[in-house]
Amino acid sequence: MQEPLLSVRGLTKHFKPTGFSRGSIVRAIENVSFDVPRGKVVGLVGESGSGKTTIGRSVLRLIEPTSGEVRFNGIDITKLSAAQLRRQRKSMQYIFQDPFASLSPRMTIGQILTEGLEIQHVGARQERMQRAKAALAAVDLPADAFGRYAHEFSGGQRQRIGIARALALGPQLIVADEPVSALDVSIQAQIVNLLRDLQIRLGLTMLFISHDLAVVEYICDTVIVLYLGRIMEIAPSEKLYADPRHPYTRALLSAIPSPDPTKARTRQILTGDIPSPANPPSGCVFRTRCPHAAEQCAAVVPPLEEVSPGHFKACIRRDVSG
Amino acid sequence: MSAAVAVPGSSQGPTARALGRFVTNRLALAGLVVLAAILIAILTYPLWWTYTPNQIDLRALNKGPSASHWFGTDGVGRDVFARLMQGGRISLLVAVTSVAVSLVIGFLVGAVSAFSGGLADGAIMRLVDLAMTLPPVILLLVLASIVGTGIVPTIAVISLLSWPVLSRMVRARLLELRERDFVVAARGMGAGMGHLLFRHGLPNCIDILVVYATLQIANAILLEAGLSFLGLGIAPPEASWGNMLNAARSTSVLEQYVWQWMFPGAALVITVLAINFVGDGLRDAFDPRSDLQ
Amino acid sequence: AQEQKTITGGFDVGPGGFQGNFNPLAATGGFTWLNVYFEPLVNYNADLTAIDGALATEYSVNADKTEYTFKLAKETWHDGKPFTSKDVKFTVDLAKNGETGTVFAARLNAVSSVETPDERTAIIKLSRPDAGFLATLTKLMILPEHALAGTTPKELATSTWWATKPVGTGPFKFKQYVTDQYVELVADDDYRLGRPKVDRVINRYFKNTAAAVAALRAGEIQFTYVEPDDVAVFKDNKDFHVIEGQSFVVNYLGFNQQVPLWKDVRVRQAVMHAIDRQAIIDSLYGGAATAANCGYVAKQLVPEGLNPYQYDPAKAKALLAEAGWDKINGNKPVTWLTYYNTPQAANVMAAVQAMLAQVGINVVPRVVDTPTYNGIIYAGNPDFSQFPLVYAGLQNGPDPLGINIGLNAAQKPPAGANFLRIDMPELTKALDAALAETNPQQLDARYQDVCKAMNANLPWATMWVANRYGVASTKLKDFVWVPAPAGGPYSAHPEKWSIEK
Amino acid sequence: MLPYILRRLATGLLMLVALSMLVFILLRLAPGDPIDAYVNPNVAMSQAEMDALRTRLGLDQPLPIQYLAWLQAAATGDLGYSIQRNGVRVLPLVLERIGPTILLMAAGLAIAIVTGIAAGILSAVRRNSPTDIGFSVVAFIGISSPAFLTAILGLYLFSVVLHWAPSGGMLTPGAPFSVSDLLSHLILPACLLSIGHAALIMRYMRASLLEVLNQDYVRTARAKGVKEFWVIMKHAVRNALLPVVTLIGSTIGIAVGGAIFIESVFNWPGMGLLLINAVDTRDYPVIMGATLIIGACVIVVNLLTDIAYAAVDPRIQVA
Amino acid sequence: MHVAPILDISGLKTVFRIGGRPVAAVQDLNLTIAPGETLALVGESGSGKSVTSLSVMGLLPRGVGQVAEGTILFRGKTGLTQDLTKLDAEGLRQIRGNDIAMVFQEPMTSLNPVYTIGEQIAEPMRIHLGRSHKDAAAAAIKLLADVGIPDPERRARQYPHELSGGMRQRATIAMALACDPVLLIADEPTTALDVTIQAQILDLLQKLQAERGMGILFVTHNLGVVAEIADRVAVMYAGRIVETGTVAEVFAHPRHPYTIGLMRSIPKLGEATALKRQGTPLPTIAGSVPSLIQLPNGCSFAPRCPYAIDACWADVPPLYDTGTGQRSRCIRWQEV
Ligand SMILES: Nc1ncnc2c1ncn2[C@@H]1O[C@H](COP(=O)(O)OP(=O)(O)OP(=O)(O)O)[C@@H](O)[C@H]1O
Ligand SMILES: Nc1ncnc2c1ncn2[C@@H]1O[C@H](COP(=O)(O)OP(=O)(O)OP(=O)(O)O)[C@@H](O)[C@H]1O
Ligand SMILES: [Mg+2]
Ligand SMILES: [Mg+2]
Repeated sequence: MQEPLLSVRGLTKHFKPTGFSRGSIVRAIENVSFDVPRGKVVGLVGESGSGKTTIGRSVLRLIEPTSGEVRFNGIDITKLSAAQLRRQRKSMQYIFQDPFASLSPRMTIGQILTEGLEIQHVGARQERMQRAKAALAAVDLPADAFGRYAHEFSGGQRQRIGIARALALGPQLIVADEPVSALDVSIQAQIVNLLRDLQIRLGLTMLFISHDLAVVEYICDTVIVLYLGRIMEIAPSEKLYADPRHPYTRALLSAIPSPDPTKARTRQILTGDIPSPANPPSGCVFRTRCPHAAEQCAAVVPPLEEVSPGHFKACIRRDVSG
Repeated sequence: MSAAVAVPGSSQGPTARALGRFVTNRLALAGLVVLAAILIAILTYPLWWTYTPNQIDLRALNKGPSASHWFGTDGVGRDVFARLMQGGRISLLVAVTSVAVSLVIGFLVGAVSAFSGGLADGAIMRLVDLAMTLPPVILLLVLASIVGTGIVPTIAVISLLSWPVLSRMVRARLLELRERDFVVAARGMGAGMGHLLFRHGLPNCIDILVVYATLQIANAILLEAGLSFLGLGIAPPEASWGNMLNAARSTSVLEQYVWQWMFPGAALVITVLAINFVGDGLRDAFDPRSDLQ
Repeated sequence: AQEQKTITGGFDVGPGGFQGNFNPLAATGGFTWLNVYFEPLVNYNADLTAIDGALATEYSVNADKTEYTFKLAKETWHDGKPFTSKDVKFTVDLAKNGETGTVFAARLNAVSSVETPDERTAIIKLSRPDAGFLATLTKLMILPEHALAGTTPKELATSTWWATKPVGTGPFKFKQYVTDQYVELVADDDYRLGRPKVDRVINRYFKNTAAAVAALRAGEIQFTYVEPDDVAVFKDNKDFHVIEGQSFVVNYLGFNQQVPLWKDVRVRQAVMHAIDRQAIIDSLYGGAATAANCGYVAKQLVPEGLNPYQYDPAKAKALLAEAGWDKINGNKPVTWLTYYNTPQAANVMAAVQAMLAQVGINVVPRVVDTPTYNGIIYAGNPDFSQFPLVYAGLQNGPDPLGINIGLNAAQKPPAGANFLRIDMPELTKALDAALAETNPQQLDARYQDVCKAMNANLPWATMWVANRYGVASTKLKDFVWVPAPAGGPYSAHPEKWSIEK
Repeated sequence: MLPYILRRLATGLLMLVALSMLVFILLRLAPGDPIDAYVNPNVAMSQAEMDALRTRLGLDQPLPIQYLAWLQAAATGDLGYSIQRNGVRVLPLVLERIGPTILLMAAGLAIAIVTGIAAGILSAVRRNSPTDIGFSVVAFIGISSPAFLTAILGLYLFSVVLHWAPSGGMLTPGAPFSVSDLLSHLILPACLLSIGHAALIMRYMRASLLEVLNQDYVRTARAKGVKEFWVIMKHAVRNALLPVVTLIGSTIGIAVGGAIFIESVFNWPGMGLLLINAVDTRDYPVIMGATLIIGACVIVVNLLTDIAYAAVDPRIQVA
Repeated sequence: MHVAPILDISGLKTVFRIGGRPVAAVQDLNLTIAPGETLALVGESGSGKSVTSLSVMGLLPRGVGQVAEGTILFRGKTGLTQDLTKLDAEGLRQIRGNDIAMVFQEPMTSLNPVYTIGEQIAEPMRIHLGRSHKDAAAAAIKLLADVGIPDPERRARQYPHELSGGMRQRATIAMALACDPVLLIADEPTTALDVTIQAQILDLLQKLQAERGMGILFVTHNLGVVAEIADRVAVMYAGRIVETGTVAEVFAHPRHPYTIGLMRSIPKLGEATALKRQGTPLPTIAGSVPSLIQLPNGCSFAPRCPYAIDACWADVPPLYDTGTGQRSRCIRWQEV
């Protein structure tokens, strides 16, 4: 089997309290391991605060992971020097959740798109313009967008610009952090289609972060379900939707409101809130909200077990995960 | 496919549009007109004004405003109007240059501190704290001996005194900016310090810099006045607005010869107000988002 | 209780003041005020024309001017202890001891011993005649041995006694000092010349002359020194009485002899001719100054036939041309250093600068504070280019020999204060002759010689002696204030001061 | 909380040592020493006499030795003697000045805060109205008036012309202490001192309130039916105050050593007057002592500001 | 049976001054809400949902936006029907928070950070019901319990930043319910929340409505949420209502191409995998919402509409009554 483009092992990130703020260490992600094979899309889902962004940024070393290794093309990027890393950055790009915050309000679209090329000293000015225009075309934006500012575009268009910026550098890996969450439904689908299309056309490898299981389904090959910084379940997407094994995954799926008023409501509503990652429950972190929690759940950190080929779950209650 | 949301004037370039925004701001325009009038008067006065600033006339001391001396004469019979004009040249030159220099220092120190973070940040900020704790009189005293009088030393002294506050403000702003997505994006593309400083830091500090600059201009002119107490600043009899205001230290000038300090005082206030309005206008004009309002 | 009569004044405002220092041994000014509660052996009269007895009722000098005998007045210290000749000896010894922080040590160098044959007699013996000895004694406040003998001289330098409970013999007793605010004195009931007419005298401190003037006009104080500029406000006001007097300070443009600019006397003459001193006196001083053609302006000291150096720009130009000023310096700026920072001085300097510019001498004033000025001119290894020309003043009275220290070739630093390194044999000779003159009748002639030498050699371009002003409320009666340099000393008889309700 | 304060104070101590060293070096670089200041140039003194005085004061020692001696003494709380004021110990001299300075500062700042904030609120609420523009113009006149001019003008107007207030000092000389006497001396300098600060506070308050007025929670308050007055005063102003607190904090820091003009014109026996007198006379020990105490005040005030900030804003925790 | 509506908006037009020109953000808008009824207002971002709710509340940004035409008749607790557009500021203030309450989208920013939760909930009761501090505080704790916050005494003393997003939104709901309003306007109350929390909040709102019988104007852009919570729905596009009807009708037989597009573009669980296998893209509505400054002449949806014909560009279509209580602003409603 081919070596995966991205291979994450034992990734952990703890945020230490700084300056003013008291409080204990925030265990944002704990011992996370997964692979992203070349040309595939891996989805990362979970509720707010579950550590999706932290993983996404650690993987690109936009924040320094506390421990663990991140192999990109076989190189452990956590060990690179600042200069080496800067060179690597060309081949790994990030797409942001918020299309408003991720584009500088004071730069024209042209400046935004050529920024990366300039930083990486790619080509001459003319060539950079060329590449930026090509990227703009690839996301279906008119060329006259070049001289305008971000605020003159709608949310969907802005997200396209964000995508174009990532594409302009010709990366191998893209980490897309909730690229459609902030968009209207009608636009969401446009962007998902676009990303899917680009991914196939350019053979991109992608880590696709979302809190919306429904969106992830269309674009991802594999889905990782995250809860409080731990992986609950990993499965190929068909399997996950057809046969979710972890109680959390199932709760998540059932909480999605169905746009069909006639459908009988058999919702399973989770009680309570996500515990604080500064003070996570012992054992299985989900046990405080889990309808199936048993006594031993508090004692053992459930290991990630393979339940069928490529399908892993971290739950010791084999009896209920049917 | 879909067209961008059209905004009036979006067909012009960014500079033209900034200009467009500026000219629609009435207060800013008024400020600009006043400022331009002052500048033109200051620059051209030798061409149309009979008196020169240092021409003494011991027979016409302390004369009030009249047809020949619009703003009266001072304690050695020099024409107050001519001195006001000449003083304007010096004061504005000193103020504008020193503000520019302290803007550069303050911005660079604050921005480098914010973007480098960690130990470097701590060390730089402690130095800034130290600079702020030091009473300015002492610094002035030393600088007085090292640099002496004249325009360049004055500019140097004023610049050196004023940057720490600015660098704190810049740092605070950029610490927040550093975590913003578009800056993270730039770092994600491998941006180094220089890029972050000038492509992101600078444009996003414009408002701070403009507000600081407008307030500091007044301050610099006043500081220059204060310097002459310590044998610094602009050497007499060269006129500056600060020097002229200083004349009010004498009770008789303060009470009896009000024109000797009222006019420079008024000139200072009017200039500062005009600069402030222009500054506000510029800040808005530089902000592409203000179209939306 | 009966309303206390109080005189409040700004006695330490202006150039004669010496705020905040209470140790008379260290005083270089502020004698007007010190004399309200301390007394010297001898003192100038209020016209500053003669030195009369103070604590000494009379004094005599032997023929070779080496022995001074003082008959002492009967007086008690403020704490009731009697004043005796022991106190005189104690004070002189203390003043000669450098450890006390005294500024008299060098000036009392000539004193070899003090003898006290009885309680009311003190004899001071000198190792050599010293023409300035009596003038020095006027500044030496006599101190109580009984109160200070227990303190070592070294401790005295930093003792709080001076500012908390000093004991003197003067008409008023020290009551309290409120730091940087005021000093309060109360009448000494058994003062030998009669109990003072008022109960209290308060000396208020002002950092700023303008603030003192405000307090005066607000009626909060009854007297203060004022800048000449401010006089106009009071001149025609019936509530105030303007006191005008000579400053005894000659203002001059000092030529630094260590720079090549002024070697040629014609250049110095040109400076004199270029400046219209009379116009400046008339307009900027309102006539209240006397033009000086040498270091003196007092009639008896100024000989006939001095060169008046009339204002004559053409002549100045001609002189400069002769001297080759173009080659010496030409139009290059010459720093003109001064410590005078009053608005009036600024005007005067502007006028002088404009006048010099007319003849082609380009001077650029640099105004610094006094310590900076002294720091520059008295530097151990001075940078002469920092003060090629100074604008300064030097005391020329009441002891006319005050100018010796700045002009005598022997007084070049470190020995004296001839910081311009003036070395003009004729002048030095004239000064030495005056110093050595033991015959009082001959003294004026000697001083006239000094004046002549100055007028011919022009070590300085002497400008004028200006008047100084104090303003007193007309409520004050029998109030004596004299604008003497460094604030006196002179006999002001504070016990006679009174105030109307 | 306590460890945090201790940590801040410890860094503060290091800062003070650095400050003292810096001031020491700067002072020696400055022209003129205490003896130069002593000499009246009109009444010349010989250099030999001056040098004798220098030797007595130890000013002829090598600089590092002088500094170390000073530091060693300072560590035991001995800041030495004033050179120009005979026998006065520096520490009590300086400490004596803190009270009056704080009094003047507190009064001035209180006036500045009240008027500045009130004007800022009015300006923001009536944005772009004549009131707003009027306040802005007044504020800019305040900002661009030289301190010495306002001080002297104020003195003349209110003391000499109108006789509303005494012309200076902190208490009537020789009179027994009374609070009303103190207040009558305090009010004028405090008002004059407040002008510049009030103008600055007003500008910041206005900007900050405009920002806050756009916040969602202000709309929420309106949606609850809160009266407009209370929407502003209760919901908006308190939040808008947060950045102003920082401004005020840094103002206090600067002001502790800074009201030099007001203090010297009104002869207010505060730190500013002490420092400027000491600088005028190059009274090294007093300058060192005063800067040290001012520095300490600034550090403490900064700490207090941070704690105050945390008190006004529940989101900030001082740990 | 016909119950008199508590809210009856007719011909509402709200304009904003943008760049000096008045621009209609909402126009020609008619709505009614009966007591105890939930009306969902759906539409994409910028379609005018919030402007509609703010117009009712009288909270349009002053000097920028104002109601230009139309009436908003509201029957409050007193039974008196008033036109809110005619009321003065004081009259409106007395209704706000008392008769009509509002829950905002952003639980993070719509609570005042410097006051405790309890204080903020108690405030409207003190204002409108004249309760004492103590009473109101006690009532606030009870309300917190009602909206399902455990340990309400402790929470009441906490500040907003100490609560999670879900809890904060519950707190704002408690605040809105404080005076037992007749009408609750909920402007996207769950958009910022996680699905699991959203489910909790929707449940809560349904429960509370059942208990208290208030009318709800529920603003959302999520059709799934509409299906769960609303009785009737109004779909907005570019400032106008393009379709209304009961939820059952509209979802079963949408009569406007925009509604259809909207419904199709919602990813449905389990179906995307099939699409992906076939290589078909997700269904979308092409283009994006037009700018209000440059609305097309006729039907504003025409540029994006697959059914558009020349006639669509001529005039703004009226709301056609489809006869089943459903209305559609499409001239081809019968064909779609
Ligand atoms: N810079 C930081 N300092 C401290 N804690 C942080 C920091 N960044 C994130 N965290 C904490 O780490 C945890 C994971 O955060 P993260 O942003 O990765 O979550 P997420 O899954 O992306 O959530 P969302 O869906 O809200 O974006 C959260 O509890 C968050 O509070
Ligand atoms: N304060 C304002 N100034 C100018 N225009 C405004 C203002 N508020 C809203 N608008 C305009 O009114 C239109 C409708 O906005 P509204 O906020 O009602 O949209 P919405 O449907 O609530 O969208 P969202 O789902 O994003 O909340 C938008 O085009 C917007 O630009
Ligand atoms: Mg995230
Ligand atoms: Mg909205």
